[in-house]
Amino acid sequence: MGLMKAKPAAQQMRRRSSGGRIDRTKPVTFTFDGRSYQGYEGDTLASALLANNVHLLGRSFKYHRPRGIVGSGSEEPNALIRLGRGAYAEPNLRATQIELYEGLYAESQNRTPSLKFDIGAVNSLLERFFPAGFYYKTFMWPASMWMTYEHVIRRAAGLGRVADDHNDPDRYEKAHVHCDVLVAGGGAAGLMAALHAGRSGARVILADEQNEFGGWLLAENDTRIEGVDANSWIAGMVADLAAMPEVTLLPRTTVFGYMDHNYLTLVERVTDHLAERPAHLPRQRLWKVRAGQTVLAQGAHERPLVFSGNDLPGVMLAGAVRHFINRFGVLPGNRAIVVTNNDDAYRTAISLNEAGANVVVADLRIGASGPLITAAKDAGIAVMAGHAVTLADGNHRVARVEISAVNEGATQITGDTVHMDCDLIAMSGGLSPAVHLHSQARGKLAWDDRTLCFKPSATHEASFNAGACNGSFDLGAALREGARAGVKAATAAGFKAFTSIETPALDTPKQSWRPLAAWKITNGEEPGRGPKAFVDFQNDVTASDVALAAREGFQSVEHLKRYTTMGMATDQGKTSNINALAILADALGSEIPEVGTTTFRMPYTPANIGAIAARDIGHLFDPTRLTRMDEWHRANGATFEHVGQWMRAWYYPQEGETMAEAVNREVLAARTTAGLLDASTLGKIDIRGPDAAEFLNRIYTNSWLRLGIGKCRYGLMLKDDGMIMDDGVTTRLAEDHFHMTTTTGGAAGVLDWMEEWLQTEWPDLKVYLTSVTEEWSVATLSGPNAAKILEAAGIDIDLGASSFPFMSMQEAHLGGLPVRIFRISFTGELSYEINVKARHGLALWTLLMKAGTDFGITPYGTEAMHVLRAEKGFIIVGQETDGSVTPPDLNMNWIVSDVKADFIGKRALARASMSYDDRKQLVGLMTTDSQRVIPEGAHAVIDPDQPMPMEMLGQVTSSYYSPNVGASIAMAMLKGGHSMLGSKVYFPMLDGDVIEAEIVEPMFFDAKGERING
Amino acid sequence: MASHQPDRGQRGLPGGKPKYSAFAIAKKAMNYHQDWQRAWRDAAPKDEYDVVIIGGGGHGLATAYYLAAVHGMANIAVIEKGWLGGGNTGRNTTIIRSNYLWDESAAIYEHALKLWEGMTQDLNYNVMFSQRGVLTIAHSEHELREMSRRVHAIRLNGIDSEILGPAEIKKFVPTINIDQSIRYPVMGGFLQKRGGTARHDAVAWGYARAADDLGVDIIQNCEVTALRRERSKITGIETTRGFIKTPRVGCVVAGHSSVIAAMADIRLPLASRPLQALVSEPIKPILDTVIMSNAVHMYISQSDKGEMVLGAGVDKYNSYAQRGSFPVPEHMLAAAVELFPVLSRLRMLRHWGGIVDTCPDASPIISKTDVEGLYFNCGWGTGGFKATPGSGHVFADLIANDRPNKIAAPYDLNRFRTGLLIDEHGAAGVAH
Amino acid sequence: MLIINCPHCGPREESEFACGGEAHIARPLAENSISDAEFADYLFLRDNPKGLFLERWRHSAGCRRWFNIARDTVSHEIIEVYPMGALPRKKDALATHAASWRRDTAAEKAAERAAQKAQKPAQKPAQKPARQKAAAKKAPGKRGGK
Amino acid sequence: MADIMTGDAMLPGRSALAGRAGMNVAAPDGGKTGLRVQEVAHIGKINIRGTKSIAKVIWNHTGCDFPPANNMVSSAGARHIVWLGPDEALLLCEAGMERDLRRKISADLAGQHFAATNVTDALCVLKVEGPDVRAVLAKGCALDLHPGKFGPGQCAQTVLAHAGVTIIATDENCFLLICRTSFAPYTLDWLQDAALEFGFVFQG
Repeated sequence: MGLMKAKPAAQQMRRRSSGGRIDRTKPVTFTFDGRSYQGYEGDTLASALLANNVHLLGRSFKYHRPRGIVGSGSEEPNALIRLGRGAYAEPNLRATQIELYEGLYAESQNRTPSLKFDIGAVNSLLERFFPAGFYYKTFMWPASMWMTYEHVIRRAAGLGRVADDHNDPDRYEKAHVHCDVLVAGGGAAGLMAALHAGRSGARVILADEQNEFGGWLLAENDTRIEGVDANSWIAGMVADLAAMPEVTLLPRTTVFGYMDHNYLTLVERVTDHLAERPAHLPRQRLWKVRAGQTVLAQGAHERPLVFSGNDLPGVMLAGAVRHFINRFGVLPGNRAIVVTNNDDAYRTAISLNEAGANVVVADLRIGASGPLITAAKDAGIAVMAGHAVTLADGNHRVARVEISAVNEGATQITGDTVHMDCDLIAMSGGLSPAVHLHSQARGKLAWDDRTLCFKPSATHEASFNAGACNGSFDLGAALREGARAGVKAATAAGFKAFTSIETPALDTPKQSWRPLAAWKITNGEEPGRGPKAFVDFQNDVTASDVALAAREGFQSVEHLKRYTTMGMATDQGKTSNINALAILADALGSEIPEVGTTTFRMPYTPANIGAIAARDIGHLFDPTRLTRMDEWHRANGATFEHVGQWMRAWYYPQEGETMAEAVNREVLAARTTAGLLDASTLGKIDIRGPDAAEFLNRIYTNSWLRLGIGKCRYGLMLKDDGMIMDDGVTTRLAEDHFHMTTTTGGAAGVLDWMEEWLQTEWPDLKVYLTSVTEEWSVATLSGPNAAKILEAAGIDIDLGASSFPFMSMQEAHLGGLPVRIFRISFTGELSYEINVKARHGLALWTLLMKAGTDFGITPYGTEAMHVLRAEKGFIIVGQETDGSVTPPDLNMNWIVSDVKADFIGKRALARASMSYDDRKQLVGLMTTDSQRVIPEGAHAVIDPDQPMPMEMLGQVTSSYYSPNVGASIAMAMLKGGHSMLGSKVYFPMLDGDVIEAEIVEPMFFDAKGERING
Repeated sequence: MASHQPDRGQRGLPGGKPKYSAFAIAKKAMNYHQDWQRAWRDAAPKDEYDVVIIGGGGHGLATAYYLAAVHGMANIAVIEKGWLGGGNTGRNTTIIRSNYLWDESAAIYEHALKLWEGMTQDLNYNVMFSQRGVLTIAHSEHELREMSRRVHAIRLNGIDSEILGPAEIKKFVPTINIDQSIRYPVMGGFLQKRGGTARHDAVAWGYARAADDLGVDIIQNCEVTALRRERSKITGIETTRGFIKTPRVGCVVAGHSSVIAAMADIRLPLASRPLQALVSEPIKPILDTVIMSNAVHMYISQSDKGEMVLGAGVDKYNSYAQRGSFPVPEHMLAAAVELFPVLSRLRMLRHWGGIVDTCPDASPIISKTDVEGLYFNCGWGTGGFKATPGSGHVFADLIANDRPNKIAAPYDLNRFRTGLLIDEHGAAGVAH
Repeated sequence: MLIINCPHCGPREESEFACGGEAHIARPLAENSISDAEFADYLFLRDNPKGLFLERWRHSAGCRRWFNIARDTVSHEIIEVYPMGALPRKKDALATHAASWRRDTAAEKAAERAAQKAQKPAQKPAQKPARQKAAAKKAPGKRGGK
Repeated sequence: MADIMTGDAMLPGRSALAGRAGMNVAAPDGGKTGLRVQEVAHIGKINIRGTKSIAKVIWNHTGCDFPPANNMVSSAGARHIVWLGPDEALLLCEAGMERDLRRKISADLAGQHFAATNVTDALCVLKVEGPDVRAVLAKGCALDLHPGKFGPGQCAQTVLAHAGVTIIATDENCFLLICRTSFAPYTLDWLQDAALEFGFVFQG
């Protein structure tokens, strides 16, 4: 449609000559289904379309029946359209909530090829064969066909189409906000609540989903408050509130979630209503509110009446009709039928009449009387008491009705039936309080027999209900309740609020709020026959579907919802829930409160996912942590590897090198000349206190009491279940002072773990822990030339093995930089881990690279590091281990003290099952084809020809080509591996191939460890 | 497993209940659907049963069904405190797969998958089991290594699984973002084509209708208040609808297992945690498979109705409130937008929480207890729905024979005493 | 979305805290002779009550201190926050503690004996934080047990 | 607390955000820049663990209370002690003074149980100020930042978006953010993005 040439703007033939809150001086041009129309600023898309006499807006979900506008706000079930184009397109928006702006582009949905002619509508001819839940009963044979059936079903289902370009060009914001009182809903009650709470000095937020405050009052031209018309009174209230510094007014903001401890979520539509959208502003803003107290004042939703043909375009809610007439200056129809079970619809009848429509009222109540009814009659409106619309008919728009005399409850036609032509039906089935937030907050509900609705009873959170959403539909009561709730909330939040509550003088029609219980209006036929009467418009759930569900035993409300999909549409049953409940109760011969209501859950109205994600996407999704040497790695073409949040240099490919070539070169260099590794990400923890050694003794499996000052020791940390958790080298800096290193991934966890034991289990130990991971940058220099390079860089200590032995630490100056050098080795080569204050990290790295040029220094990354340690059979926690591995499994009993009374994991290791010999144990592997590298993760079997499922011994944990060995080497965790040295195992590949390998000791290079001193 | 085929017992409503079919619908339509029967009887509790199953969710109903269909028992009751399928059965994201790492897990989930295949015909109820594939994404070198380990093990267990590279993934899932510059890029993934989704409510209803057909009494709105024992032997249960005599009680009450266990002074190594999920508004199809990502705790599929179904990881503290904390879905949705930018302009329609009971080793408990005649099936954590038929099948076997079969044996409570865990957790097991 | 009142930093968002699970679990020392089964109970069994629950939390994004709270797992109401090593004061919370099966476990008994031994030399005057005073009364339970 | 901003640029070594530039965003419709961020490079930082028993020695060397009142900063001239927990605080001092100061404190506390650890290079201090500073921080921080609830002299360890930070209010519209250096680039990027609607300036 987007390409179709726009036709010239049509007349606004349904626009009244005057009245309404639209700006007639500001015409706005917009496009709907390729046709250009005109509306005014202040319109919604719905009011503007109605002004142009467009009622047909969409097709229904299941039967593709023509549908139009039913409501005037967020309760709208039918008028869903696709707004915008290209990357800006968005499906399923309610025309009643879209503010009109110049150039607005909208399309109808769920129809092919066009709205007027939709082939999907064939479903409605067959609708008799699609009762509720029909798909559970069919599409079963042949079984193989289901995927095909489903493919068709899926394409038929769904509502709108997503944007053609998937990358959302808009920005979204979110923020935390705190307030003393949050008022949800800015109608009569909400305004009063905000004003009275605000006067106490409390921090107040007033949020309303509409573009302006006032709610229903905006449409009540028959009401004067404090001597002025409703709209002026609203303006005055808003001005007073705006003047209060601690009050925040949030129009266009929906409170959609109410969670524990008064945590509420709001979405503010910041620029959706603008033709020109300032680049610096977000499209929408998510407010995450922590409120001291809340006042819930979201008003009520009018219920449709359930009669045959009630889903035709032109059949609208009476309150909505009044809204369009008085607030938007639009007359939705000239020949209107008002059908009601209560007084309120008479105000619509009067408005229609004043607007020049020809009006007939069908009142289901037989003896209804009262000022409004009298007023209507005085105005010359024909009132048919004890009558109901028993059938609405028409093609794409209601054209005629059948009105019949009915019994109380409208279950039978009791007398005459008349036919009338009409172009509008305004129906009213009474009001349902919007108890959604109250219910989300685990508040209880109670059925009220008088007003026929569920009202809030007990609240769970610090919250007050006021006005229509509390079941107080009378304006005077709503104003009083609002004021009282504002005072109560402010007081509860700790403020001194005016206790004298002013309730404004009121001049508004007196009316009864007692509707007649008439839930399903007969069409004169047997149950289930005749044209359908809809309960849930959007999901096409009819009264007979509800009855059918009950008949089949789906008698819990939840079953009804799930079986018929009633209330599961995008309006979440705002208009349909109560009617469905009542019809279900009727079918079960029980009462509504017994059938119960469903608990409402977040969100109140659908909330944009983009707004919830907001800026937590792209590079801000999660921090990327870089070392202080990172600049050099990037400048020198390193590739990087994610290690937790860190980015570590993986390898440094030179011109034209493959990864394998680069890694081999780095691995060879570290054993022939020298290699340099950025090891800054290793965790480092400063441990101080008289009990530091004793503490390490309990944390590690080996003993630490006698470690000499300046000496280093490798340690293994277990969880209390005996499984390996982390490892690293710890150095004694002084009698009461240690420097611990952990794995990169384990750093934070180990610190928390040790703090936990100190604080909770051993509070008597005098030990303080401080993370110094990022205080130091670390460069590991490894290889035969390591010492020479340090000399060349200018070192002020003697590097001789005697004065600086393996597993010791010395402080020194290197090229003038103060450093701590640890003589430890993860490669088996002569190796120095040089720690320098992080600010000098880059300087240290460049210094060593420069000093090492003549000695063949080669930077190596994490991949080469893995190969080098594997050649020596050193494990990596998290690669060889997986949370189910003990030290004995790794043949590391040597590091487990048997003299210590206790250490974390000791008792667990003593469990019988820990010494079963079928545990997975660490072994080395040499492939028969020495050049063939086994993929990591491959599983070993003894007989590769056995049938599935195969008996597996375990998996390869590390596997590389070792240029130093000149062969493929691997480590694996195999069941009973320690007793299988020398035997052959097989690794079936995913492609069916099989690799043969021999089990060996996990030590592939310099078994005697002669190279450690260079 | 590949060779093994589960014993499905009597299939397709042998009890004589009228069958569902397109023809049946057409026939009933003639009478405006006025004479459809109840899907299952609204049974009143009898004085005595041979077996009582506590819990009318998918697992409990499946257990009752297989007790009748496979083990020929008839005098069985299913006791449900609320409405059928009102617990996790109706609150999950309906993902079905069997590509687990450990042999024990692979065995039971594959057993379940085989029963899923053909369940619609077994029950004469369309559970809409849709084998659209489950694709698990890897975002780092470490995850690629884990993935390789997993896929090799799965394949040698005779279960289908294949590794896909970013380009293949893009081909299979056109809406996914494989831009390698994003924070957690799609570096690869493994796909189980036989995996997919099913209509969760239909599973409970289908089992209920078929079990009812075989004479099982399904009793809703009936809460268990106590377990009556003589010495260490079950003799019956006290309920809000009176005492029911029975020698055997099977408890399948995910979330509330600890509460029932306490009635028999039994302690289970369980923690009940909230598990949150949500759906978007329905849209025309954009995703025809299931995507899971553990690094960012997000999984997503699109229902036949058109809603995008998204789930997150479990919340961090114990709760029986069926509600979690906002940061969990908040983070999950950010992750979802990273992988599927199209979601940004969609809207969250419904959000809910279930209560899952999780074991220290992230594997279930299917076990006898110290009380004779009292059996527990719990601790499924986030893996419950996919296991439904397999869980019911082996649990029925355990109750019928009073000893676990080969598949159930590893899930005995004793593993926590011996320390022989099935550590899906420890091995960074894929959740959900 | 809980608000938790950190004993040191005051009320903060739940998201700043880490939950450490059931509180007041005595850790058996390796030298204590308890069976594998009893040890397994210590390792894996955690209370999972529907209602009041005594649990350990850590203000991980704040002061990093551990403390205990008494929280209802249904209403999510937090009725008391109290220090590691101490017992709750609120009647209901105290009753919950006393009612726990752990009070009679071999692990707890052994830990108490061990602690009494440990306390003897550790008779230092004054300057003891509350949690240690409490610990002096009873054994230091696992994770600041009691 | 103005003087603690004077990181001595003459000091050798590179600060955490050295080299970051070209991030500025003009304020909408030419208004006042909403957020200005500056790295307070090399300011001395010493993490102190201990009980009240070390208060006197700390006071001798800093003129500040140890520990300060919960969630408060104790200041004396160029030196400030930031409360981190019941037995933990962060001492801020003149750039370059940290080694000497730490040595002196340690000497005077010899024999006592305490820990004074130099973390100058481990942490990055950002000065964030401007008319919209509280609005920007509220986008990622769940604390109640209303001037009446979080005023000058108050501090808190908390989370800003996905980074752990210590926030110090130094003035109505001025804060110090302290984070680990490896989180500094993320934090800076986040601040820039969060300030787009107000305007942003970064001085390295």
